[in-house]
Amino acid sequence: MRIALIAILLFVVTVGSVVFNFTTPFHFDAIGSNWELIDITVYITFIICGIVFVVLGLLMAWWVHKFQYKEGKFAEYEPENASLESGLTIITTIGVVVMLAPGLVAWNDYIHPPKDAYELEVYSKQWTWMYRLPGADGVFGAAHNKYVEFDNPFGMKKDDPYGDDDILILTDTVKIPVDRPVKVLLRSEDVLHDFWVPSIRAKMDAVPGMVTYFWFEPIVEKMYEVLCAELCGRNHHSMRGWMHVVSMEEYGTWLNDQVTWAGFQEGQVPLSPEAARGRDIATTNGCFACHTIDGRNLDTGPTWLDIWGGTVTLDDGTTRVRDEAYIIKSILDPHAEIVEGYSPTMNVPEITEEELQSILDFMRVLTSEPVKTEPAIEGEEGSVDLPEGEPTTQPTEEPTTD
Amino acid sequence: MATEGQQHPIKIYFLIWLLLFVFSFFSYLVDYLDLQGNLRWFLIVVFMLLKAGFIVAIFMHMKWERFALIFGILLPPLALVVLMFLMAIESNYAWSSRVQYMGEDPAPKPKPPPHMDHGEHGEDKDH
Amino acid sequence: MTDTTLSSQESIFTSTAKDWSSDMTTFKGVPWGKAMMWIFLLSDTFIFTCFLVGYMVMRMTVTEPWPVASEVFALTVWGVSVPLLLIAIMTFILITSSGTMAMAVNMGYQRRKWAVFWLMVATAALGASFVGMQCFEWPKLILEGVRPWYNPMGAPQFGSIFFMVTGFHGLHVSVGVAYLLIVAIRVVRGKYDHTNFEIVEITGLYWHFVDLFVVRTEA
Amino acid sequence: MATVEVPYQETVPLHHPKTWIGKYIFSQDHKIIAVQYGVTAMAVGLVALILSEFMRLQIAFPGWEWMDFFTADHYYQAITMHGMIMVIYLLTAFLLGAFGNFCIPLMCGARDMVFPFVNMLSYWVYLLSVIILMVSYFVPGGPTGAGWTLYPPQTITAGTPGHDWGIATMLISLAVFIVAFTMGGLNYITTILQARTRGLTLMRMPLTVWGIFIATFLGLVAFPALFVSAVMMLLDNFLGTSFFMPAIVSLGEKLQYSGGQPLLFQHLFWFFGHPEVYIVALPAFGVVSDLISVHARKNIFGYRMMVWAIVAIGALSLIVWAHHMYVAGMHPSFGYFFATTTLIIAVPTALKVYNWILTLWRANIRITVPMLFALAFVLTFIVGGITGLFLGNVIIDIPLSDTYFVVAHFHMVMGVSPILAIFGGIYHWYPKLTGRMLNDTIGRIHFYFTFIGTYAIYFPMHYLGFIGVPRRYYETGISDFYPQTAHDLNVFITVAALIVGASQVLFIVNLVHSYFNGKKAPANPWGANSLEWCTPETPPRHGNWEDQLPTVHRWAYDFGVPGEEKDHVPQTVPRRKAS
Repeated sequence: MRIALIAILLFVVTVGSVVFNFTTPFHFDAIGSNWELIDITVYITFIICGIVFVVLGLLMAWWVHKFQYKEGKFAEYEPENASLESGLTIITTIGVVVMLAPGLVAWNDYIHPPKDAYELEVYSKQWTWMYRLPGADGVFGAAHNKYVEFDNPFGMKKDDPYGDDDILILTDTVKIPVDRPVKVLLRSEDVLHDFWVPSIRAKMDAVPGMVTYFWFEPIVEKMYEVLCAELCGRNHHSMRGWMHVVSMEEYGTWLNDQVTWAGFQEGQVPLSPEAARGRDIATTNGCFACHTIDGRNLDTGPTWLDIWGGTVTLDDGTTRVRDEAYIIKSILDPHAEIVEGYSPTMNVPEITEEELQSILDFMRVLTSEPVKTEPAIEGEEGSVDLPEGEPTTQPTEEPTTD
Repeated sequence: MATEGQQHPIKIYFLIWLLLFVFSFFSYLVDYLDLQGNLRWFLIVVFMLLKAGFIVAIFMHMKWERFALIFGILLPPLALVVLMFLMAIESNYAWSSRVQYMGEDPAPKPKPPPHMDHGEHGEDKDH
Repeated sequence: MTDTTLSSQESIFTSTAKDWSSDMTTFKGVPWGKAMMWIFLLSDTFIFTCFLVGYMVMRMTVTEPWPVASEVFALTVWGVSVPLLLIAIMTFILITSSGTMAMAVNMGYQRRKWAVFWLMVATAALGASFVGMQCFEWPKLILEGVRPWYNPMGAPQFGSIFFMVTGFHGLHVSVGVAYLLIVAIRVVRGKYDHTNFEIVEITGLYWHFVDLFVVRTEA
Repeated sequence: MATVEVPYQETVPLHHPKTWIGKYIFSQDHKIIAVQYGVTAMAVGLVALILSEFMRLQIAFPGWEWMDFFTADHYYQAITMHGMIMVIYLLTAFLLGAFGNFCIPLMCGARDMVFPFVNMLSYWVYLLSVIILMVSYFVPGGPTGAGWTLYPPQTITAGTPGHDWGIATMLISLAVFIVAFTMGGLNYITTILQARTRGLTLMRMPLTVWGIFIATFLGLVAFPALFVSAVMMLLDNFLGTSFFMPAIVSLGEKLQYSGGQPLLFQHLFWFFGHPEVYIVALPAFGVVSDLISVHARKNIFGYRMMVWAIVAIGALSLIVWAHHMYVAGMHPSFGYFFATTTLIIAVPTALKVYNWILTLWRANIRITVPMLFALAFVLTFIVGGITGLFLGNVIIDIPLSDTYFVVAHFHMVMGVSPILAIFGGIYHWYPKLTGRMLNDTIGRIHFYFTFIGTYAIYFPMHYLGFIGVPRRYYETGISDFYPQTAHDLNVFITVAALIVGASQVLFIVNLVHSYFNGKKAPANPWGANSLEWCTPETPPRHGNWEDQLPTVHRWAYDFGVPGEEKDHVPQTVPRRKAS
């Protein structure tokens, strides 16, 4: 009997899939957390499903070949076979239970963080990560998006005494100690995000308007790249961060260098009304989606810290002095001269001449030199947070509350 | 021909009509007396279902339809019951998350003042 | 058509099984239009219930205070503020219209065309006055400062839900009024003389359904 | 039994159209409407196909200068439009609008749908929704780029392309589509329930009709949730209500929202979205069951179980929605409930697969083009189904969600499989629809390109998900989780996708060419039993049947009945007296 092409194809596809599975390098990478139970469940499912796939695929190929059309032949007339059907139902049900049971057990673990887990807040916003620790009292101060201001990036509720000792980590890199369970609380400033490190296995969405959580225990000291796994707008793919799993000692040292909320507030220097106005204008025009003022260069735009003065290299290799004329041109005609390493994505802002001057006033104060300005008129002024590691910004150990 | 359709005495319409007012009156009473908590929602739902049931059964003639139709129409909304039930649970969860972490409690209870050596959490910094 | 009434020997389940396993029609004695209307109403039930799920979730998750309904919908009559009076009147109107509609259906099966016509017109009039009351209720709330996006008495979602659900319901009532009038006119013109006037019952189904949801929305 | 029931349709006269426009444009004939639905769906599907090719090129060759015009905004817009078009405007519209319209009256022995005018209106409203959708390419800001799931708050915040007009056209188009679907769906259900011919009990109906029936029913109860969420989101966007919008700071700007619940949208969306998966899958199941049975010349194995499996899947699909939301931050305990219900649904689904394969056993298989597609469907569906067991099990979903594993899974299970079933169905019913046979050779070439190509695209893609490549990334950049070999795999996948896309030209050529030059089709070219092959004329004229509707005496799967002359006995042949 001629072998039907489709029978060969079904056979090749089935066997080929199995071969691909065993030869491909693409499998889970080495696990970096306590979630072996997830991997085990995956393997169980893999085995059961793999067997089912191979059996069904091969049966199909074989039967399609074996029972090819013959003129005049009658197929067997068998509408139903109760025992076969109920047998298959039972076997399938057993298989499903075997897959489901470890999954539910693992899920039970997953949603119940151990008692000794410490809490870490991951604060997400378009398109970067920040972190917060509860500080010495072990309790997070209340924080809400409605309090988010330029000088209050986490939206801390100012009269909540629990908040003063909270440790704010204003960069996208966090260090966590190895072998200690951590309960990650997720908050979002704007849209849905998802804090995800593939090797850790665990993830959860950050949902604005509520606080979600998951927990894990890192077991390998390593620098992990953090991805955003929930579509969060046009720069979703570039929303990266770093999670550095370190030894307890290194963690302690690092922690001591971080600033508390109370210290953060103290370290802020009042702005002149013009500069504060410029800051607000820049905020409402969305400048800080791409530019920072703390020295970090995002993928999308250079930082504004120290932007006033000095020179810059453009993408055509020439250099420019960053004087007023250059900066004004960069704002009003952003695609004319592109700093090396960036792409011309900036929109032309719709601002008046006055507003432009205010922004320039604001940019002028953004230097990493310690700024000692006289306090401006009471009530009118805003303030600017200085970059971390600033001598003026003392990492305060002791909470300021009594 | 006239005997073919559904023939019911007009009396029953008036009866149901009056009953609906009685139930409406009771459910307004719930609001008026400002009953709160589970009792309030229980009573409102009971009166709501009673009224809906009478309208469907009598005014919409479902009582006189064959059960094939009755089951066909009344079973699918069970999925909605599941939806409502789960959404109620989750709303509570979201609400408590707002109260716990975001300081949104409309009637905040005084929290104990922060403690310096609050169990093992405080140890993080000491290492 | 004798099998439209349930014979007493059949249990619920045998009759259901028999109908569902029979040929030609599953809902015995139910005209096409009526079957379609029932299924449409089932679909519409899902729409309204999803709105109500939205209401429930808003009410349960919002931390700002929710306005007390009996105060918001109070009406001042001769200087006395009577709580919920407005809603009570609206409910009264709609339930009454359901009553007249049921009568119209009954008259329809007795082929009394003019009785059907006047009862349906009465129903439509009551429905129109319900919409009219809404037109009174909306500006009242708007004058009190309630907007879809804002509510001076607390949670802004109160305004959002209120305008959305009543608006959607009002739309249903308005469509129903138009539908009633069209059918009523066609009835007296003799368009349905060759039928059993089931169109009246189908219209009635829709109208009672609209009524049903005022019952649910009030909660 | 006091009186003999006469099908109502035999008592009502059918008004035949008199003008050309009445016959072919504003036609109330279900067959013409089916063609209109099919052609429109294929046209809009072609747009989605082209969008997907652009996406694949971007993924495989990021930074390629020829793709410079394709920015991140375009990419996310393409993702959104591709997903929405494929799921709603192609698959739902084709399987229910085209197959539903064509098959239901013919297979139920009805002259037409119960309300032909409403049925016609359904198509025109559907066309309107497609036009509104396409208009979104011409509004300021372009179409929405929020992903086909349209999760708020990002759908209406400034960080997303098309967050003002694009999303509005999308939501309005969806609402209009739902209206169109409701008008069509009410017709389908009422026709199946109330307008069957003599002797046709539900348990004698072909599985195609069963699949369409339950799918339509699911649509009627599931689309309302989408409708409601679309209305609420439109209000959020244009009136500033806060249903889904909590207090947020979007790109440094404080928005005037407070207190909304983004998860509510996700629940409503998936309360629609999961049944939607089965709205697409169930008709495909039905079509494939019929194709396998007819072309294997054997009765479908375990018909009753197949029917009950469809019903069970339909019922269960209404309470499994949140398995799409395991990592969405919903109430943690929901995981137990939804994982359990989801895996329960696997049992009836697996039984259907077993029964298709058992139908092949001791059959007499004709390897025709429809049969090829049906077999490919089964294998593809097995892969899609078992990867569904991974994702349905809550804990396994945690590492795999939002990766390419999910992309591969849902393309296998509700992208490729239903498309294969649609192709199979078209090759199967084209002769009845047009009176011409499709070209067999082109059909086979088209099949092999499509099946091998799609398998080569999506099977390896699962493994990208295992290493953690997230979905919806415009470019992955250089990262330690993303080895160079994975990049090579992406290039391979893209090449396969381009070949598959190009090979669809063959199909279109075949459709057009055969319509004019194809072999004349006999009345029953496949030797099938169901009623549509018993029409007095091919193609059937308006009204389908002669004065009297056909009478059904048996189920649709009497193949190879011992003692019969031929290997198939049509449904209209009376049973012999019991011997």
